[in-house]
Amino acid sequence: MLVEIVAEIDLNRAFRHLQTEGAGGINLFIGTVRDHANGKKVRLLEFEAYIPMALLEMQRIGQKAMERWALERVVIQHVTGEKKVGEPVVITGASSAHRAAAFEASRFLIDELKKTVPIWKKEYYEDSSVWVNAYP
Amino acid sequence: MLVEIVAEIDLNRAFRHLQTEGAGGINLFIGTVRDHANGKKVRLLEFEAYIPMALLEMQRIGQKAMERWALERVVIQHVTGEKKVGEPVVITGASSAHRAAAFEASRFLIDELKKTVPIWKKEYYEDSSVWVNAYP
Amino acid sequence: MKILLFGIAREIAGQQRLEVPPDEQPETVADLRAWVNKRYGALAGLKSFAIAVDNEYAEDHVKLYPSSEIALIPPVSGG
Amino acid sequence: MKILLFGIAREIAGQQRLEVPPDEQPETVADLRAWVNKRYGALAGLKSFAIAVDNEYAEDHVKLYPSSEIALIPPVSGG
Repeated sequence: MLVEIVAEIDLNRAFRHLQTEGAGGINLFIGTVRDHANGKKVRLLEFEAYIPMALLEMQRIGQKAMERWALERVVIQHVTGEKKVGEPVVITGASSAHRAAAFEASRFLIDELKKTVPIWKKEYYEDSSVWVNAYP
Repeated sequence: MLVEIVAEIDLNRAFRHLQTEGAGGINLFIGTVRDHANGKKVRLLEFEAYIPMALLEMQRIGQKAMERWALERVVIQHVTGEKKVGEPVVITGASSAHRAAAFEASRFLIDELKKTVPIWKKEYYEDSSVWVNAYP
Repeated sequence: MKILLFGIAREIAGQQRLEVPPDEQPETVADLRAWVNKRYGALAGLKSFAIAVDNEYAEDHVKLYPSSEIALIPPVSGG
Repeated sequence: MKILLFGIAREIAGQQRLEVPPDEQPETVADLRAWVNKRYGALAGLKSFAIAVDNEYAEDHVKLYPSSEIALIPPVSGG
């Protein structure tokens, strides 16, 4: 299990970790900065993490995926700091003998990450900024 | 739409193609050579393609995905030639504003590819070889 | 008329293409299937085979012309 | 007792951590929530906030100790 908080997403590192002799299918999900949100033009995103707890939560989620599916390996990488439009900010991935498990586990990892991992995103628009999801 | 038959899978090229300003989620599926099949140890795989028709079929599948989901871009790469255990042999991928469409489209692409694209795989074991799926 | 062969079909026939003699030219895909089954019985042992005409899967009723690019497609196994 | 702040909570409070005066030490997570709501009313306007104790989400009944690492977790938005 490769779980890390990084300054830059490393796609090749994630892929190499998932590559095993028993793997027939590898799924990678990469979240990237989209140019619009809430009808506004996004200029950049800033990510802040409660790093020790975020790493523990990411490991917990990875462990849960390993228990639920027959996986070879699991990857979760998340950035902190500022990211421009188009840049990757998160990778989740899983490898398995068969593709169904790899797809399902990778989806589970990103869905869970968004629910529980203590990382926060601030969106900067042309003329304002907002912490995503903070207010009702 | 990036559709190609290649000697070597190029993960970074696939990712870069999917990366757009409107994309928030990118899904990549990578098929790799597994070390066992039918209870036998696999030594290597050999892929043969009817290249012009395979490219047309891959484009048709990609087009279908673009019609079915709100996608930014689509990628299908497949190799021909010999590949060793662990090596990638196929990539399917899709980018979208939201992750659900990227996951579903990438899964659709690999499922359809395996059904209709005229590419054939020969598995070499320690002491024998077989064209996969040829006989009832 | 020539028929391209791939994968196990190429191996069974021991050649990359079949040549249909001028006096046996099939008019449709169905006729071609019948000709293949008669002349190359070993191919009938495959799980299935499809016929492609000009790079598209072709149903039995599709007409064949001397200029058509015809291929015999054994069960695919890419990915 | 110190409480780590992140994201919007850090911005609202204008500081990286809250210091609980010695005579107001909460005994449980529920007590801490009450203290935060009373002292930092603006935080109550958030959609929700969780409390983490020693790097784990903690329910209301969890006991707090001076040595605990306590953090206020506003709605997460990673990914």
